[in-house]
Amino acid sequence: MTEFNLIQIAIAILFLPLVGFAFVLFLGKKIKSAYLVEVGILILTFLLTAVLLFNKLYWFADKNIVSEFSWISYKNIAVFGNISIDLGFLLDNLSVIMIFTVALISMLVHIFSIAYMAGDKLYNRYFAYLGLFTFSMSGIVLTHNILMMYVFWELVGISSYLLIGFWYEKKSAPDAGKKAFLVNRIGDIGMFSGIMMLFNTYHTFTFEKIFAQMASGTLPFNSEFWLTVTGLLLFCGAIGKSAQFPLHVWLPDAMEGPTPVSALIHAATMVAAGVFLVCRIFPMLTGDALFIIAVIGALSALIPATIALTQNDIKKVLAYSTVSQLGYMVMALGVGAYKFAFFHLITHAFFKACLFLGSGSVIHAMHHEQDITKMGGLKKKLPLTYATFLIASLALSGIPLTSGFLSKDGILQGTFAFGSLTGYWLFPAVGFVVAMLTAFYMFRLIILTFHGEPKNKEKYDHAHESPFVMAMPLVVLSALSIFIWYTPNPINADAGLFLGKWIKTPSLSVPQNARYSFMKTDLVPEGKAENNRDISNEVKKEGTAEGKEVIYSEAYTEAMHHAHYPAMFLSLFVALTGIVFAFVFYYWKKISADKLARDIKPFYKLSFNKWYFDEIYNATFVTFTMLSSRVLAWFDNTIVDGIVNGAATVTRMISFFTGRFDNIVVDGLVNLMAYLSGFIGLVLRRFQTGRVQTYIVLVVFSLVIILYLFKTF
Amino acid sequence: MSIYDIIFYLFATITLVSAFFVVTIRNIVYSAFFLLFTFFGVAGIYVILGADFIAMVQLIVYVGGILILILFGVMLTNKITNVQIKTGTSQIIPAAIGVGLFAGILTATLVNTPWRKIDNSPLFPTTQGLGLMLISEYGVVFELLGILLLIALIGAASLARK
Amino acid sequence: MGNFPILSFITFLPIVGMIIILCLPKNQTLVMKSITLVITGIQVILAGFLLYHYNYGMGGINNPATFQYIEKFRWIEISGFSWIGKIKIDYFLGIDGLSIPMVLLTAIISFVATLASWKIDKAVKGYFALYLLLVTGMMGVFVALDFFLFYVFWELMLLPMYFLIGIWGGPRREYAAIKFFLYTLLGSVFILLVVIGLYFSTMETMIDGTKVFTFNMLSMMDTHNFVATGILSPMNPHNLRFIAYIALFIGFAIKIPMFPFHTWLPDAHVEAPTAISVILAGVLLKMGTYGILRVCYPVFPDITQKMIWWIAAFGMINIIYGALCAMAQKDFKRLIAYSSISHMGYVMLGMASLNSIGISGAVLQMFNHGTITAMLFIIVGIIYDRAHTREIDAFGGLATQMPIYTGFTTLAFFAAIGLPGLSGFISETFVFLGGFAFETIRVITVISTLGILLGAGYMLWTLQRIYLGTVPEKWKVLKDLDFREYAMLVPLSIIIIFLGVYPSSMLNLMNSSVNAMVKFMMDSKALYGSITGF
Amino acid sequence: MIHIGLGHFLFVSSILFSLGIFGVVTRKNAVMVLMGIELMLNASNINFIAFAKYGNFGLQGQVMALFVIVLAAAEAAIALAIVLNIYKTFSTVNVDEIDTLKD
Repeated sequence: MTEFNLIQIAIAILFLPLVGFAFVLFLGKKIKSAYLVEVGILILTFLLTAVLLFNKLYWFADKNIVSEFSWISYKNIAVFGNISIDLGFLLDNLSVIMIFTVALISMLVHIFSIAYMAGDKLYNRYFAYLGLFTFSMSGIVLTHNILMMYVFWELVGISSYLLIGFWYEKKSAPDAGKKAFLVNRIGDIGMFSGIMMLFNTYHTFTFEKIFAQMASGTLPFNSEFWLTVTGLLLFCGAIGKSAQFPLHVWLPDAMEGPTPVSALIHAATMVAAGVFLVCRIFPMLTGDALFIIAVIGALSALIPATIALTQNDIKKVLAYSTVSQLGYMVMALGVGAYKFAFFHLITHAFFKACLFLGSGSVIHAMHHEQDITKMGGLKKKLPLTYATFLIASLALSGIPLTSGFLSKDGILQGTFAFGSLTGYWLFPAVGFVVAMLTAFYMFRLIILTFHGEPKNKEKYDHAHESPFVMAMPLVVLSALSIFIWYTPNPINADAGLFLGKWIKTPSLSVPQNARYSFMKTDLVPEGKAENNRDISNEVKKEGTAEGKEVIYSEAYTEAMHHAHYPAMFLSLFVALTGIVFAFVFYYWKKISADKLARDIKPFYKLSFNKWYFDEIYNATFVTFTMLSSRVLAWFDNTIVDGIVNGAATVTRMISFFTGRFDNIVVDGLVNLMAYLSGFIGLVLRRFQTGRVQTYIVLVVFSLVIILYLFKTF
Repeated sequence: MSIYDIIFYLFATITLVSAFFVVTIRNIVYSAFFLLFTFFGVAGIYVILGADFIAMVQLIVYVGGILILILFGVMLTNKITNVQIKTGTSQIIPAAIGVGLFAGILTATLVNTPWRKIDNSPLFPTTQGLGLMLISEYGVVFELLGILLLIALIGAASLARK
Repeated sequence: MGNFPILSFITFLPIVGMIIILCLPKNQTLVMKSITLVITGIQVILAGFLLYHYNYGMGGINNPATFQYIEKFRWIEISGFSWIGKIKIDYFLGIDGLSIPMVLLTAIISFVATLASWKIDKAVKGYFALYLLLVTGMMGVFVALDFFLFYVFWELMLLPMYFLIGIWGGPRREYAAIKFFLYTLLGSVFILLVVIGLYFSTMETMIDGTKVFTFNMLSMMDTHNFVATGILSPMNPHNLRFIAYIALFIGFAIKIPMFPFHTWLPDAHVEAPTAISVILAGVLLKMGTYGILRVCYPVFPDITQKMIWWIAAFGMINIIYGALCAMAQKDFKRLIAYSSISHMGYVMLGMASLNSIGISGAVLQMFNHGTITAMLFIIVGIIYDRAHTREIDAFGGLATQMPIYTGFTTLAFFAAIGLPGLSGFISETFVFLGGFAFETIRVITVISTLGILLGAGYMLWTLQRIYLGTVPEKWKVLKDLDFREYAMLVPLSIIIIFLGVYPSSMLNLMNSSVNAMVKFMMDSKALYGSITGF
Repeated sequence: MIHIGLGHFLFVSSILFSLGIFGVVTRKNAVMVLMGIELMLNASNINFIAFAKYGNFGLQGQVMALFVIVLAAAEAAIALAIVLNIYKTFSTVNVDEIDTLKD
């Protein structure tokens, strides 16, 4: 396997789903089983990603493979000089692990959908859209430049729009799709502005070149402030796509789409793209930017977690949980725990996909009943679903021996260390609270769905375990929620290859004094600050080559070490507390949940109504836009057009008066002239004999006169 | 006075005198015959000017064609048996004054114009040159004239048939 | 083929077709339609030929030597009036990177619009005769390099348009036609004034060394040709260049149409028959921006530099105002008309950037808007043909009833909101990147990005209201596309996708010209400074 | 004595032309009017050919003369046809009696 082979594989991975999309879209009507082609292509794609993953990690673990070609190029133009907008691939450990995850989950969702979507009248179209989505998502992951990322970013948005609105005959589905797309677009505007800033400064879109120039001291508008702003603008894209506060409102609505879609797009892959973006641009984020990112992440972790406590729709609970977990990852990135954020991204993708597919299985069994208050006791009817759901829930709650425990613990450890170094203890506090809330609402969900007495007897009786194609993905995904795939040591993630060797925090390109204090490179002695940038550049090369951590200061490593066990035990404690509370409330029913809800009614209503975000946005932004559009249309029709028509009316009035004037005065003159000429004509008439010959005589005379006048002698 | 000059004066006299009779004589048939002499005279002038081909065309078309046509016209529109063949004139005096003045002013102009003097170039046959020009440089015009003649033929026929 | 007058041919071929159609008896409608189709088809082929032999390296703009397919000879020459000297008007055609995309666009759109006119059944002879005359006028505007000739073509296209809207239009056709006519005529008057003013301010040196007044646009761009005392000459300290620029700009802006001169557009679109809407949006609007790039910029580079902020600001207003107005419309066609206004704002914003990226984006956006909006109007036409209403709220769920039609609609809508992979994205991106790079209009550019959001808003909302949901009972009779409609939509879709994936094909075409333009503007900054300095 | 030159020919042609006009103007018979026109055409032809010789135009003058002759033939044919028609309508060819143009 050469690097070139890997690139070829990557190209195949990217374009195979597109081929599938085109095939199924155009031939889906004629060939009933066209979807099988799409599923086959996805299985092939998955195998290719497996080959890619193995070879990349085995042979080129420390190398970034880049391949590019020029898409649009300009030579020697004013302002910019030479510009080449390149398209290309960047295969680093980050992208190959991510693409593997995407392909795996996509394949499982395809297989799951075969049974889940059976009987839908647009069955083939559904698979076509899934193919389009997989293509777009692969693009985001594999690309080496920000513009192409934006391109696929939008494509992902559109395929998400199509899939959310898949059941377009329901009004709510297209509404949700539209909302998702528009809310995403708000974030994209920010992201695009950031891209404009980058391009304006560096005249390239390629990450590596941007970081290299940045490391050598070129900054947007030559100021660290604007670098922060650029980073935050790019992060806006992530806010939209990863449904972070305050743009998280679209994700719960997006559950209008088919459940496998929710699993693929709105839990595992697309929403993770935002986090992936932040990972990609991590080297250019300043300390200030990271801090704001951490704050947004913390808010996004906390608020949806409180909302999830009271929701009754099984998918809504999972959706808010997703937002909350994404907030976790973003917060982790914000506090500098890069590795753990990405780790959590991967583990979360598997167990959240498992949960969603599990919920899909439940919904399928219950004939599209989604309200958990109407379920119950399904444990006996759906034993396999229950088992996998439980494993995934344990992972989500952060119980030992699961992958979730490792990654979540890592994040909490990171926030803990951050708190101890900077004094912002609020982040670990939020982290632990959310961990507890997560454990609580997940077990509330499990208890209400699978335990207790069935509330809807009729549907319960008809419920049956899902067929093999639906069960298989559940088993695979729940298996992947076990720690063993990532590290041999169930309490120390660093022991495994995943974090120990493959995933490393990239070295920063940000000027030293704009970083977090603990991320300043220690290798540079005090007093030689002016050389900082050059040295950090060298460090980057050497550091990656030897696999040494040089990003963080000694103090940070120390703090992380100290934070490990406290964070672990504390997180375990809060998770167990949450689970116990869930049992107390819903299983043993020692405390009535309803009574508690009544006692703290304002809080309950706030949570139940999702903090009124939708209502507030509707009342402000949407109303404002609609109102201004109405007002402007009125203005356009009445005022602008009115002026035009008014001008016409005035002209007509003037023309009326001039018409009268014309009739009486001017026409009078004309008539006078007419009489005069009539009189003259009476005289001249005598010359009008009607005979050509007379005329000719006159002509001859005139000719003589003219010739005489113009004589040359 | 060379022979060339004599011939010129001869033809000029024939032309002008017979033209004068054409426009003054009252009998229309005589007029037509004098027109024949005018055409001959003009043809002679062409020859003097070295336009041999045009002179031949003048004879063939004018004398052979147009004149005959005119004679036919005379025959068809006058009953020859009648003495009506003499035709009247009108407005002779204003016409004479006007035309006299016109001729005078033209003559004055051409006398007073400083014509460029070019030596008599040697005469040479023109037929080949004309032929080449008609099919090359003036090819389109030539074709158009052909069409025109066709149209005139059809038009004349249809007009006369009415 | 070196001397073959291909530009004259492509321009006047429709006139030939018109004459043939006028000679045909009235009831031969199919023959007339076929002739029009063949003529516009030949135009497409000729445009393809132009493209094939186009030299990518030659810039054009102000240098006659780098124009291509030049045809130049004296058209009108009158000598003898002592106070004017010699009047001379050249027949001067040529294309460069600015015009060739427009020529291609005109050919393609004319062809497609011919197909869209297929169902015309009222006074077919007159319709197609006028239609072909219109095509000549449009093509002529894009290839003329003599200002007088340009103006002649500009006016030539106005008249058939008036009749095409006024006779074959909808219920309020007379109102719309007169509004269109008067508005455009007002613009023409402004342009004519400036044409005359420029004529008396520029003198061209002939081969024999004499100087004569000239209408040649390229001569007007060279400061050496200005007469010191001319009213529009920069050397004249009391010159009226500023006023002339405003007048000329308004003349072109009416055609764009720029806020606040835009109100003729929705009316004209709503009343015009489908094919004419397609032409109107696809080609006619481009004439405004093309005129600004071709004339305003190089002839008045000094004033342009001063006014650049305003151009960008009006571009921004167009983008946002148009989008918001579109959102409130209830008539499908009116909505598309307003979206057109919004999209033309991007062109203005890109032009204002004065750098290669932005201007490339603007020209590309002109082409893309031409194809995308043409497609949108065809889509409106198709539904109007079937349902005889355009009320958005009257529809719903057409996706079930007409899936293929909905597929094309979705493509066009997504292209209009700038989805990557489709052509609109690249041009919008370039416009923004270019605008952002120019410090004067940076803030405006950032505000304008809101247009992306608003555009997506009204487009998706419309998509939802018409195509998604359940089908009302009365629309269960609607049929999906027929062959003719495929023939219109498929080529446009292919262009949209092709340019989305491989925009270089079009960008390379205009690259040299755009660079030449930018260089010219940069150089002229210093040049005009030195002229007006003393 | 002056050598025969351009002036002489032009003089002949101008007199011939004047006579032609005189004929057109004075004669009443339409056929006579036609003869006058023929005279005028001949006069112009003399001009063409004279200029062709004394000017520097090569044979172009002669070609023009040829065209004039052709046109004259066509004109004569048409004119006589018209005259015949007039004769049928008005039973006269006297042009002073045909003055419907007056009304």
